[in-house]
Amino acid sequence: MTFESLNIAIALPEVFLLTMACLILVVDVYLPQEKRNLTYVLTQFSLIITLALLLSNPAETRVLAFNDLFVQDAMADALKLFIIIISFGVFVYSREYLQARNIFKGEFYVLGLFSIVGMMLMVSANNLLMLYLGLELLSLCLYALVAFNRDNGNASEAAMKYFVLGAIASGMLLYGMSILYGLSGSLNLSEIAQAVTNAEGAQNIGMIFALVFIVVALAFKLGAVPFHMWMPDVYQGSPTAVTALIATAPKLAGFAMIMRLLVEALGGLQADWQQMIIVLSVLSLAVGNIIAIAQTNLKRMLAYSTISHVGFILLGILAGTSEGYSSAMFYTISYALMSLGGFGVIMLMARQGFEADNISDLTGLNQRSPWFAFIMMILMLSMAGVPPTVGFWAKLAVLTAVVDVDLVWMAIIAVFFSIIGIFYYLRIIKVMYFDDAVDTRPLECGRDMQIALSTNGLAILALGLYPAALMTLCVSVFN
Amino acid sequence: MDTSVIGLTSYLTLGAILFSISVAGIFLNRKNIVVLLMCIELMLLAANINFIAFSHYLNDSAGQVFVFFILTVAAAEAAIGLAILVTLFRSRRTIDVEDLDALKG
Amino acid sequence: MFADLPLLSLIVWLPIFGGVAVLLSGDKGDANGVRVLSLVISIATFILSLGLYAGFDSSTSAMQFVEKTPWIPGFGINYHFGVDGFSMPLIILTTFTTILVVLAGWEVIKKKPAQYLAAFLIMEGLMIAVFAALDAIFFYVFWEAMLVPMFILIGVWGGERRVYATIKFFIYTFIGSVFMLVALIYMYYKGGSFAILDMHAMPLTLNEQTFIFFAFLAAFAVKVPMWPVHTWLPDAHVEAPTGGSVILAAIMLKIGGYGFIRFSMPITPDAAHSFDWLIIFMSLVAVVYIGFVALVQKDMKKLVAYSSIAHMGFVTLGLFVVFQIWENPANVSGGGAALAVEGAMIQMISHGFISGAMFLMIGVLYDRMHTREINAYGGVVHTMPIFAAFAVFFSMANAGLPGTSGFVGEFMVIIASFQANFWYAFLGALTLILGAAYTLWMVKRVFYGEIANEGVRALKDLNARELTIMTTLAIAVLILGLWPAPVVDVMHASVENFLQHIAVSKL
Amino acid sequence: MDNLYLAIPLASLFGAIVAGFFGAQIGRKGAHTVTILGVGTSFILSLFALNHHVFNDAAAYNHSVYEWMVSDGLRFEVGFLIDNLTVMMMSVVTGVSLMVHVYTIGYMEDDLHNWPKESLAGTNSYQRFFSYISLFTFSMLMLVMSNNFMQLFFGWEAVGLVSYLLIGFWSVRPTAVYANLKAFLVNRVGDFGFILGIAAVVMYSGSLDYYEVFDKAGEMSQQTMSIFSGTEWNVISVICILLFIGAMGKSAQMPLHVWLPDSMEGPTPISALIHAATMVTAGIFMVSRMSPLFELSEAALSFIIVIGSLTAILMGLVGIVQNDIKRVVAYSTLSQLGYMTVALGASAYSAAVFHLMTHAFFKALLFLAAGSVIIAMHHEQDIRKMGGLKKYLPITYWTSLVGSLALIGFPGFSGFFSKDAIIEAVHHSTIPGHQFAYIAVLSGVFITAFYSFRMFFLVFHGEERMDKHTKEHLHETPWVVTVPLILLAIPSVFIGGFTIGDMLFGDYFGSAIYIAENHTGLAEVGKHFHGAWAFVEHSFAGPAVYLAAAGVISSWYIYMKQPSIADSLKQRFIIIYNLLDRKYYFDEFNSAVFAGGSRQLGDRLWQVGDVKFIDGVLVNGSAKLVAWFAGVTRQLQTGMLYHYAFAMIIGVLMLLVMGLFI
Amino acid sequence: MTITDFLFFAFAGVVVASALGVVASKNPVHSALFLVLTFFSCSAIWLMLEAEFLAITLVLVYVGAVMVLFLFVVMMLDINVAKMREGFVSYLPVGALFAFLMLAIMVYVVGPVGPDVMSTAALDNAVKHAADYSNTEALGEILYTDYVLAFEIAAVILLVAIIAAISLTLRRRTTTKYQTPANQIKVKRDDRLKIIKSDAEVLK
Repeated sequence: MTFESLNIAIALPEVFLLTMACLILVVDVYLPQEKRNLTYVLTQFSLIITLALLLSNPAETRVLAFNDLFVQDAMADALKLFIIIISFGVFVYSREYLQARNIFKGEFYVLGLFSIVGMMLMVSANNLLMLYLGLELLSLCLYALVAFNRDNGNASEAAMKYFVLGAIASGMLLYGMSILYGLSGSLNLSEIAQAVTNAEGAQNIGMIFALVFIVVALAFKLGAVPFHMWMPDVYQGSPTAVTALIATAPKLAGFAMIMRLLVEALGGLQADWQQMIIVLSVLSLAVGNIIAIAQTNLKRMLAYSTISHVGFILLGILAGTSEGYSSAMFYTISYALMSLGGFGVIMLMARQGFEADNISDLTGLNQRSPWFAFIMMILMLSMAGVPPTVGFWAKLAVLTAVVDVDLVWMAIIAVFFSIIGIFYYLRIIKVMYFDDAVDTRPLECGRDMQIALSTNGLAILALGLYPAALMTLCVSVFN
Repeated sequence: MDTSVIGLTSYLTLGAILFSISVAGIFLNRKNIVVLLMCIELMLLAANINFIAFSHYLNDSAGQVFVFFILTVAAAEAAIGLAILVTLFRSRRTIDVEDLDALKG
Repeated sequence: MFADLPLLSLIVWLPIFGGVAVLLSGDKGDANGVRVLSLVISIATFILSLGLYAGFDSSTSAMQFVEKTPWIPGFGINYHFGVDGFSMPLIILTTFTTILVVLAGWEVIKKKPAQYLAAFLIMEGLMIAVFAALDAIFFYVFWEAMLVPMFILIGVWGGERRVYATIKFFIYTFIGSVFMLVALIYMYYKGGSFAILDMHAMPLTLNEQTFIFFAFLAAFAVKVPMWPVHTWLPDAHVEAPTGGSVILAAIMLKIGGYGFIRFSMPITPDAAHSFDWLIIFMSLVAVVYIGFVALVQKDMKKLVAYSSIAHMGFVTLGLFVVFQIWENPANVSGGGAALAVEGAMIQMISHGFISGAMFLMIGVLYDRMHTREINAYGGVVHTMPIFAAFAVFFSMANAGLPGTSGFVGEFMVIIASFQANFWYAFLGALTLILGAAYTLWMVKRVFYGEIANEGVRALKDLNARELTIMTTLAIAVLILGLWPAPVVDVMHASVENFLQHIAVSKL
Repeated sequence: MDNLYLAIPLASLFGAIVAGFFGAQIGRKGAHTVTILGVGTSFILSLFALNHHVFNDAAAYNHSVYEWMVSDGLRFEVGFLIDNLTVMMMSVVTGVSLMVHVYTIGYMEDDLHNWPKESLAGTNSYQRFFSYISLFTFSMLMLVMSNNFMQLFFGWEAVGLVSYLLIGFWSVRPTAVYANLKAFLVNRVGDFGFILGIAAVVMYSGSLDYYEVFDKAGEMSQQTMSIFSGTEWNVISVICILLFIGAMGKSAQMPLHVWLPDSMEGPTPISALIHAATMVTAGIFMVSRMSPLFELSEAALSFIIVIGSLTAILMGLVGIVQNDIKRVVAYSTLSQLGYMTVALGASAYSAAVFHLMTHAFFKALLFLAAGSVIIAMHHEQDIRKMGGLKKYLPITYWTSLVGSLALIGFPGFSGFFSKDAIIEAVHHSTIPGHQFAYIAVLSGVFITAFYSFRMFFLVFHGEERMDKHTKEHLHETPWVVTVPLILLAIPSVFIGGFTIGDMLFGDYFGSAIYIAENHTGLAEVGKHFHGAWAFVEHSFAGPAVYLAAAGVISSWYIYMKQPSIADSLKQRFIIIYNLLDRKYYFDEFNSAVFAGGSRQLGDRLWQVGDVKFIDGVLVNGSAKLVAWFAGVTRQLQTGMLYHYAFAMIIGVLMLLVMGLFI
Repeated sequence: MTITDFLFFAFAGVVVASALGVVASKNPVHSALFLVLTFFSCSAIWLMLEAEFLAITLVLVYVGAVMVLFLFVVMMLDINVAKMREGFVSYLPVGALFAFLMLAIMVYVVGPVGPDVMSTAALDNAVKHAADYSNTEALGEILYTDYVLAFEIAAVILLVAIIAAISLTLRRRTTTKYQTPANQIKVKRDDRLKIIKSDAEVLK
């Protein structure tokens, strides 16, 4: 083998980002606290360059690199694109939040960048090992970030829970991978796919056995019931900036992981994993929507709402058609955007010593800032799936995919639970618009935050008015 | 020499037993988080045994490479886990599993 | 001359963008500025919509003013507008009513007038789009989007229990519509198109039709609203600001009726046929049951809200009675079906005027006395004689007096339903008594008698703005009552086509 | 003639609009001038039409004015059918209306006293009143001139509306606003039947036009329809009975008569015009107009004759115990309407219409006279507080006498001819129920005479029972009041004798009224008819005249000669007295059962059905259920790490079992 | 039954027993020591599978570093041993039941009984390597070529662990007093003393 055969150019964005992360780590060590902004600027700068690198070299076909460990295809490009955009947004929103809490530290950005690298690797993995490493890189960074606000007991508790459960999940994933490796004799996804199709008789049982453990790990990563228990606690306990990071881009990586593992590698077992995902999906829809109603903490409510959205994403995946996958991808991307905006608003409202993470903290937002109340309303409506927001199209796409495979009853269950779900989104709008503000101070935040959040909200609306572009992108990925 | 009765399945069974023990341990341990972390190590060990056994019987070193990385990651994981544990202990003065219930509902 | 313009797009987007402009101009500056701007926009929209009438070819049932551009090619969803004899009158009703609503809130709404007016303008555009959309998803988007401004309107500018009312309103309607969405998706799956007219032609088995029919029913019955899913309406009406009540009663309810015409019946004629007894039953219950309930209301708005439910019962009765008209062996002439459908349509339009007027009337009183309790009034005629004259007039219209628009639809539907079954007409005609009873009893208690209290004594009669609104509506009610031919004529071809379509089984 | 016919109703409408909308601008004088001019024009033009049709024998005019709409091939039109029946009605309506207009100038002169000081509604009430009565004239003309059912219904309801407005004219009086609501609602009950009748007509004939419907009448009488499953009803009977229910409401037949006595809360000119002379006879007119239909249904006629007789006798009895001057006249009106209805039932349509006409004059006269008394008495209406008014109000006295004599059927007066014709027609009728009707109408004669003269004596003769203040101011009413009285008294005396020959037994109505071959009641009477004078002579052979005389004499005896008898009779027959005094408890029954019942029902439906069940159980219940469920399910999220892990393990096991074994 | 079989069963027995010991010990220190034992015997089993490098690594890295770290933390955090076993017995039946169920299913699939899942041709390739075969060399060869990306990422993961551990646990003791020269230099006159203008107060 030669250096050229590594085909390193394919992974240029990842390589660049990794390098920058290390560089920033070093730079940050020598920065005095009041110049910490440089770290932030550098971080964002690296993300922008990464984005440029990504866009400058789009995948025309499926290209392999690093001795088939790494793959670049349309799906990977698209997902990485959104991972970077969304992470960029998270960093914009969180700057002031971190400053107000004295945790505006270089480690946040370094770990953040490493987690982004982890996600990108997951998206581009073509090998069980790479998937595992990408996942661990992501997860370890997130574990650390959750506990980042060291003086906060809740954050530590959340980190501990996240860590333990995450470790169990990766243990299970490894167990499943080991069986899969044994039965197929390879770690390479395409070869596994070959082996799965060729498997017969008893081996099928083994494959399904492996599949169960893999599905569990995936379900954990996405937060599907009954592997969702970490989510509410972690969402609530983490500093909001970290919650925003956990709740958004990693879902895209999780989706990619599902695609790589279930569809590319275990596509032959579709009939089997479809059944399992149906169960997970229904449970997620039910549990997420119902428990969310009882929440008073906004972040926790969003966690349950996420669980219900995961139910929808799984709905698209279980359809098992390219329409289904593209709809799930569309859903995941829209969800990540909505969720980003939601946490952005929470961070917007938060100030020193005040987390603004209770639903009641949004009271009378329309009086304090009609514009951001409007943005939040759009976000909530989008989550509820009310047109003309992108959330509606996401639901429509997923439902269409499900109906297409003759699972009308699943569609009915989904809409039934989304009816229950609409209640808690409306409650947010209610407190913002209908109740009188207790705290009438105007919102203070930087221009960057205002622009980003407005763009975020309007993007939800714009994508709702003209979803065709994003939809076409998602569809083209799976053709 | 008698024929060997142990084969791949024996190793896999050992892995399965370890896995089950770790599962039981996670559920049964209600006090100390450190033990919880140990149980997780057991679970990883079970997967490792599987990988190595397969690697041996497949005559393919990829499995061993995987184990190598698992060990690396597990070490990193342990470090982070313990670091979180320390943070937790500092803020809560306890590492009882039962006391980790501020976040619920 | 209008054929060259994208008239429907203009009518839809002018108020929406106008509303956004009003919203952006904000509540900080001069409130009169935004009011005038809103008024200008609404009048301009109305004038444009008259272009629809002028350019309408009433000899054909085909869609007119059609605009079609791909919107979401992935799903074959088109930006597809067009009107026929059913939708065109309803669009004009919408544009007409919006002007009055903008006027009605003129100096009354002091809290964030820009947001208030913007909500109405945006809602106007959305409602027009609902009537004009020819693509099912396109329709659905507007259908749902329309809820949001209304939700905000009731919630922000509403009365005491506004939160309960508005959430109830939203969730009720949302529940209905999501099932419709599933049905639409199912048809897309079967037929590969979201175009409504394609759906009309799509063959469906009886089981499928039944499923789709009930999904649609969930959506439209809530909207109409039909008994027993009507309870959101009294709450929403009572709590909504005057303008909100007017739009709700005058237009939003019509969208339910329109839905039956555009979706349920042509797409699932066989299911509609087999379950027509159910709808007829629900309609008649609405007329009778709700009539009695209206009788005992203590809140004027609630009373009118219940009366709306009863009146809308005639719409659904008229629509679904056609199958039984055709089947009734005693009906030798075989006629009556078109009468029923046209009656239902006229009833919708007329109810738009009358219920709008009733709510505006209550609004006039509420603005002065800040109560809607019937008991708080008495002898208003002595202090507000002009207003009282309008009140009696509109009340009579509400009671279906000939010469007013309220009579036409009810008369047609009763006559037509007689041809299906004596008892349908019998129960339907009970509205003659009940409608008069609850409306006039209210009039008696509010307007007649001695001046009840100091509050009434201090009342001032209508100002010029209110007078304009009332006069306009009164003229509309009279014209439609004395010469409904122009309205009926534009729908003949469409009704004919509609009936021919649903007469043919899809099985 | 098109424009002429169109001008007749429009002239009145014009007056109404001007007086109504511009009352404040044109003032009182302007208002009464313009309306009187309008109605006067209508009247004169009606006379032209009368001349044109009756004396020049013009053919019936049947044209539509404009097409209201066409739907489903069914033409809804506004159009006129002018024939002898119509022109007579038009002339009567406009004539009486004109008189009432003039009379109103005097009656409403000091209307301001009837309003509270601050009432703005009172400021232009005078103009408004004129506007209303002109509007009424217009509506009534539309009703009678109609050539189709829709317009008929339009006029039908429009007169109801104006009646509603006028009864409640003094909107400050609780009794008035109660009465107008009651009147409207009871009429609506009739309309309910009426509209169903129209629906039936449309269904079986496919048209709303009179002539087209009449052409199909024969066909319809062959068809049956099923209302209750298993029973077959003759279509024409169903139609006729339904239409007649409408007539019962408008013409105040039992049990829908309850609104009429209360309607006396309105100003007296209204009572004369609407609730005596014109509107209440709309039902009679309608049935006569529909004679080609009614003639085909024995059942309907029988129903009509029974209802009519009950009304005639029972309402007359109530009249005996009334003390309000206007109420006595009102019950008398009810009773007379019963007579007309009986005539309809006996197929003597022309007799009914004839009585309608004569009644219009003498009853309007009586009402206006009563009004004159009321004006003179400063709005005192209790006859027990009057007496001996003869010397103060001579013109009123004499005209009242004329009216009363006409009412009781004094030989030679117009009422005599019409009433006797009815009695004779019933006598010769063959409709089932005619025997009962005959007895009823005969006893009615006695009763009528009794209560009419009871009132007459109590008001004009005997001791003066009014208070001193009133007495001092007693004087004859102004000319605008008395002139109409005189003008109405003339036809009250003469019109019967002049027209009986043509109207009843000639071919005056021609094709307007159709009588079936076998319904020979009136024809039998006609065989013995040899001129008006002979008719008077002939009447002495029958019992009616003697009964009337007996009535007058007994009332004189009881109320003038021996007033104590009245009291002792009252004590002896207290139960009957109470029954009559409470008007057979109709009002109590209605308010308890219908008004109270429906309010109670509404309340139940609302509170139990809507609030408790639909909202409470279904809507809020399911919301609460979900919330409760949410509260319970969130307990699963215990916060305990081992529970979370346990959930995952359960999940793994579940999926394992699913994947491997299912 | 060969000698290797015997060794396997012996070591496997120790593995299982000490794993149970990890779970069931009262004292976390004991648990940690049991875990060490588990690793040791496991390493022996790996040796039987000819994974010499990993076997050594397990002992060196795991036992030598990670377990020491565990013990260190256990000792550092002052843990009340007496409370450790509370609830253990009462939850034992449920825990054991589920663990057993899990075990049953797993053994059913991968174990010697049940469907013959693991009998593929590929899994029959076990080769006894020659004595001079270097497992380490074989691994090293692919580790730096085929798996170079993974290797780099593993390095990053370790870096992350370092960063995380430091940032989470490193703290300046607030109780220790120390000077910050930078702050001392930066201080201005106004920070130290503020002159407030106030009106003269007259005592009453």
